[in-house]
Amino acid sequence: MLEVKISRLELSSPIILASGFLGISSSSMKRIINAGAGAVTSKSIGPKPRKGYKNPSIFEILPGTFINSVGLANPGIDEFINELNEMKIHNIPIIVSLFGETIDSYRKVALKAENAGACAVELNISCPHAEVSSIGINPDLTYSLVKKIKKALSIPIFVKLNPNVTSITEIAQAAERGGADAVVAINTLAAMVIDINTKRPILSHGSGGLSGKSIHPIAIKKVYDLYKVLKIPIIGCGGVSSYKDAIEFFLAGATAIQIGTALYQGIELITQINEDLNNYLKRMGYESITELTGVSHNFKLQEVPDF
Amino acid sequence: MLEVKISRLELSSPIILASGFLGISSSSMKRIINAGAGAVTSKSIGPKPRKGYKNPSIFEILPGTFINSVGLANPGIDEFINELNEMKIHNIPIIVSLFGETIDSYRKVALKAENAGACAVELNISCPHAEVSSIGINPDLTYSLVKKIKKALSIPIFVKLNPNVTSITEIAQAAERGGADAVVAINTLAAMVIDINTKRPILSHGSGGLSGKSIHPIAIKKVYDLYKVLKIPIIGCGGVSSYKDAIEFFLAGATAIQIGTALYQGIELITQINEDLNNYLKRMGYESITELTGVSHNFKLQEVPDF
Amino acid sequence: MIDSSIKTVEIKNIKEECKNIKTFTFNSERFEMKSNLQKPKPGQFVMIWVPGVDEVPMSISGVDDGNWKITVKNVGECTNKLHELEVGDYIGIKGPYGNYFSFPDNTSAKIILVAGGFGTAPLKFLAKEMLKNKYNFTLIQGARNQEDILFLEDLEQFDQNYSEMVFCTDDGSFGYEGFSTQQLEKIITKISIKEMKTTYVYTCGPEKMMYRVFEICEQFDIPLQASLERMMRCGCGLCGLCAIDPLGLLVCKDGPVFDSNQLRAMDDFGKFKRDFTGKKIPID
Amino acid sequence: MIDSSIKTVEIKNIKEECKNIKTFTFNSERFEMKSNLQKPKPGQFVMIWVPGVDEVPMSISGVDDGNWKITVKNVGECTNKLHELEVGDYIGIKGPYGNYFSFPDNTSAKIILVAGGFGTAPLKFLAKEMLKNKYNFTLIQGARNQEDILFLEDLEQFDQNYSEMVFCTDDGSFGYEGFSTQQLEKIITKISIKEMKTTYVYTCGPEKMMYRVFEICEQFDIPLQASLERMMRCGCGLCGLCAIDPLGLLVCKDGPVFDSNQLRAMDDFGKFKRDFTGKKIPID
Ligand SMILES: Cc1cc2nc3c(=O)[nH]c(=O)nc-3n(C[C@H](O)[C@H](O)[C@H](O)COP(=O)(O)OP(=O)(O)OC[C@H]3O[C@@H](n4cnc5c(N)ncnc54)[C@H](O)[C@@H]3O)c2cc1C
Ligand SMILES: Cc1cc2nc3c(=O)[nH]c(=O)nc-3n(C[C@H](O)[C@H](O)[C@H](O)COP(=O)(O)OP(=O)(O)OC[C@H]3O[C@@H](n4cnc5c(N)ncnc54)[C@H](O)[C@@H]3O)c2cc1C
Ligand SMILES: Cc1cc2nc3c(=O)[nH]c(=O)nc-3n(C[C@H](O)[C@H](O)[C@H](O)COP(=O)(O)O)c2cc1C
Ligand SMILES: Cc1cc2nc3c(=O)[nH]c(=O)nc-3n(C[C@H](O)[C@H](O)[C@H](O)COP(=O)(O)O)c2cc1C
Ligand code: FES
Ligand code: FES
Repeated sequence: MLEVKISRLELSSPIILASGFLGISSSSMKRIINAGAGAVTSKSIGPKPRKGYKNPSIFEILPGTFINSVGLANPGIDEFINELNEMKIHNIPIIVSLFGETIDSYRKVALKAENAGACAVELNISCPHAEVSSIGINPDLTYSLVKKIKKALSIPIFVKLNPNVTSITEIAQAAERGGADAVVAINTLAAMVIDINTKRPILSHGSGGLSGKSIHPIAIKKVYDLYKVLKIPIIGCGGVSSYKDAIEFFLAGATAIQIGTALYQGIELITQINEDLNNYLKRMGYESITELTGVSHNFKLQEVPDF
Repeated sequence: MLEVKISRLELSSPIILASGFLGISSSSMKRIINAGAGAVTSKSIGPKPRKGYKNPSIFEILPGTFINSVGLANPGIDEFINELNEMKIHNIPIIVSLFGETIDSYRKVALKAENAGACAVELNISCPHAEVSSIGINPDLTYSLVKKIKKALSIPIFVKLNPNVTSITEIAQAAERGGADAVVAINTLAAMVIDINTKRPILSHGSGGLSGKSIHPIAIKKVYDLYKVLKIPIIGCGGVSSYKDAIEFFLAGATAIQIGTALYQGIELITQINEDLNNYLKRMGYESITELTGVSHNFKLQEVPDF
Repeated sequence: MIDSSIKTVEIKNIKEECKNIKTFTFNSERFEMKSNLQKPKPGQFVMIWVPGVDEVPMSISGVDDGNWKITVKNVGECTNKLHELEVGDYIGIKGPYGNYFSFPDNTSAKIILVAGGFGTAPLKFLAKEMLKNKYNFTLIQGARNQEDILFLEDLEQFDQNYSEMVFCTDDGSFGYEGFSTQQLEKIITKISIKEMKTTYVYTCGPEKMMYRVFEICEQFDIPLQASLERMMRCGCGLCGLCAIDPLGLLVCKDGPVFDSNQLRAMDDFGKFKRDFTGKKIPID
Repeated sequence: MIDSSIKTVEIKNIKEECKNIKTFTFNSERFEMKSNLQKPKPGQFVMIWVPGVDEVPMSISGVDDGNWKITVKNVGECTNKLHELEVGDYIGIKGPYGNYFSFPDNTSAKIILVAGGFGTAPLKFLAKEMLKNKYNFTLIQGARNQEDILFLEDLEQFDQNYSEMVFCTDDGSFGYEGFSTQQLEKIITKISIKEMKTTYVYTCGPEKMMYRVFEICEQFDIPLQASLERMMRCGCGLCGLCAIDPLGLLVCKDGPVFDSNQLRAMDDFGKFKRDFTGKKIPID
């Protein structure tokens, strides 16, 4: 019941590990697959090793809501290929999230990932810390980047969208035109926490990205809006911590979902959500989770206020 | 210790009632002032009566986090003048939040508010439902609107900012250039909730604005960024539910704060926060809350990631 | 703190109380609220979402294990659609909200409940709780005619050692002819001066009726608790639509039940309410 | 569920344990956490934020009413700055995190704790709890020389009916000359075969030392619990930096305490860790 297809990618479960969570070692990612995920996304990988920002770089603000400024810490693609090779052996469906310093550097990293066995790449054009942070807020740059990568690769290309923009649909449509096979919505929301005793921002970088429960209703709205304008599939991401959150993404228009922050509860959560999704589908009389995609759009809303 | 000044407005407490909360009747607003608020902001008032969107239009999503799509329901400025007259008698410092269908209609409503005794107006350019929703996301329109109103009025003009934009500083700077006396940051974040049993969006309008606890760290980030570029004062708004949240706004760069959603706990919260603010200032050895404004900017952050 | 989220539940049972009034039962355990789901008390209300239509306040008319009841008069778009729903259909629930009727300290107090129309709903719930707690009371129910009398079956099963039922109809087709307020006066004038000191009146119904009850109670110096209605948007003290001048009391949060002191201080009581735009309009 | 927020607290007390090691006490009640602040157990750690510098994991070395202690060796930028702080300065706390040492079912079990360097911190805490629960144990502490011996005052006050302290130094300046692992072997070889069945070893210290302890325990088939260290970013199972191959066990969440079964399955144990980029590097 839970099988989904995103572009050419066939997954046994619609739950995908989001980028940045446990996605550095093949051993952790194997564990996530064993827990029932349909695929894993790697930590965003760049052209060279990077320590990112000093700690504190991840903490909780409200129950289930975190802020982070990891700053794209990653071992670099050349090192990461060791992990990819290991995963190839175990046949683990891995989407390599990646970024570059220039469009060409994106392309080089993507090619290495494809050659090492990635089943798809996810272009991180939404990292607020990278030099390329301007891409994800600019439709023209997004279009050019996606088009270049599309030409170079034969595996599917996902584009991870930045929610901190006036019009996410404009960026997504540019990605679609450039040849993206799917979009992932959303990355984190720019945020900050200041400690009132020391009077300083807590994150070493000052500001960071909000993830988890708080951003879920924002992500739902973005997916709903994207579904109205896109033809390519949408992968919902942001604040999934139960099957209900996942269903909401499907009803809004998603074809699959990613899960990240909620894994602080333990990776068994993935197993639980799969089970709960199955039960929901049975209770509601569906045969496949794909039937749910976009269903909320069938209902008429009040467009114009009453006077 | 708690006195603050925003432009020419002198307030006995930095806590201002946010627009949309209990701000239709003079009786409720009097109660808010008696609880210790420095000023109240009215519900956004337009040129004519408006019922807004049908219910459900306000509900809670997470503890202390609400979503709403009231749709600018208001009795119209001509009716609201009765309440303003009543407030004048009791000497209640009221900021009239307002909107119009055109720039000229904004101006007319603003003039009526000024004549009826408003101590300031707050331009709602961030209402996603109004016909003018395009203003708050466009620096040129923002500039023109503010400039027009500025010319017409002699009381201070606040501009309420929309956080759903790529660059809030750009809009704020346009408002400043137009002659705004202060900005209020932030209005709600676009969001949506879908019920998994009925499979439909719950709000009658479908999507709405997120307020309360979840948006606080986002609002802090916006105020922090605004403080770096603006000369006019910033009024922090979003998720204040304790003195800590208020202090955080001051440290980020605010001169006063607004409180809305947290009042579901009861308006005595305002009295409590005033008391807690006083205690904090004493404990930390400050003589005035104004000393806190922008203090977090004194600390150096890690700008560039480690490699 | 009250959870103000909207949870959808299936309607478990529907009972036609009279021509235009139905009682809906739903299971609140299905809300799956983690904690603070409190058992509602008489006088409290919930916001009822009829998907695709509207969301309106409804008093809780009964509670029984995890099952809550509301009793709804079909008066307009939303209640009309609600009346069309069937067992198994979903409605959304937000609440329970508001304060509740408070009981006299002494169970031997003389208690009179004055109910009109669907205002009988919270008073029936109150009466049940009073019985449980061994209070004596008289319930006066006024209606237009016999067909509009509510909960007759239920009320007849009340223990008559503790409760007395008085009915009156405008046309005299059931019980006394005339208004419930006339019956209230009749009863009060029969009370001894000593007893008068421990007499308490509770009322819910059309505001004009409640205002008359208030006048009678004031005349005899009897403490009153009245459950008011106002237009409600949020139900939880945020929107301000339900504010009553000049104190700004909120029906959804400070009420819906107000006592004599509060009622006395209300300029609006019996006279003004606000429409959905927030404009003050006269009560018809 | 653990609260992963960062709360700042004032340092209440600082004690110099030896040349390079200080114990910091802070009051955790000031966290003002609403609920789930659990009393930490021996083996658990906290993330300590030194404002303006860094945030690093530190084992809890003692708990006493609302006061928690950490014992910190000055080894680099963050710990150096921490050593410069004074009573009244603020540090941030996140946690407590991780699992903890589990006690044998039987209080008459033979227990040996093998501590090296600041790894003595959690084992002192464990020893204290064992005493409270009437377990008998031997604590072997290894150090470079006399000056590096930790908690001597504290340890001397332990009830000698239940505890035995064995010290050893590389240069023989205090206690036995040589490594703690040599003392462990010496003690184990003296244990009767019957007693061996109820012998349990706990260790914390440099990983190479712990690996040797593991080898010894494997040889004699004694169950071991070892508290490992890895580079940590989040402390709460999200970033994956502390994963140990090939099972992907997380030191911050599945550990830091691992038992013999888990240690046996670790290719990385004693050999590899990850640096802050996530790259695998050899353990020196
Ligand atoms: C605290 C409280 C408890 C109530 N308890 C009951 C009850 O137990 N049983 C019952 O049948 N009715 C009850 N009502 C009244 C009920 O809310 C209205 O009958 C219902 O809202 C009508 O909605 P409609 O769409 O069918 O009618 P409409 O045609 O929309 O309106 C008819 C009238 O209903 C009232 N109304 C409409 N919308 C609202 C609203 N959002 N808030 C308040 N009033 C509204 C107005 O007076 C309006 O003129 C209660 C109202 C309040 C405030
Ligand atoms: C579970 C656990 C418990 C610990 N308990 C204690 C204790 O009780 N007392 C004590 O003195 N030390 C303890 N440590 C080690 C302590 O975290 C490091 O000494 C400290 O991080 C050094 O930071 P620095 O900036 O001073 O040194 P740096 O110069 O930054 O680094 C020196 C070494 O410290 C380690 N280190 C640095 N940053 C981290 C990090 N974020 N996570 C893990 N290791 C890091 C690395 O091995 C590094 O090579 C513990 C570590 C872990 C993982
Ligand atoms: C600690 C952390 C690290 C992250 N790292 C990345 C990353 O490297 N690349 C990326 O595209 N997104 C990254 N994200 C964003 C997540 O992939 C995801 O978009 C976001 O957290 C929302 O999903 P969630 O609420 O399920 O966590 C990171 C998020 C967190 C909390
Ligand atoms: C029910 C509701 C109604 C609102 N109405 C208005 C409004 O009319 N005009 C306006 O500028 N902002 C309005 N807002 C936004 C608030 O003024 C405020 O910007 C936002 O709620 C964030 O503050 P808070 O978290 O303290 O509530 C409304 C918010 C809510 C929840
Ligand atoms: S209904 Fe909104 S304040 Fe009472
Ligand atoms: S430190 Fe992040 S997962 Fe263990």
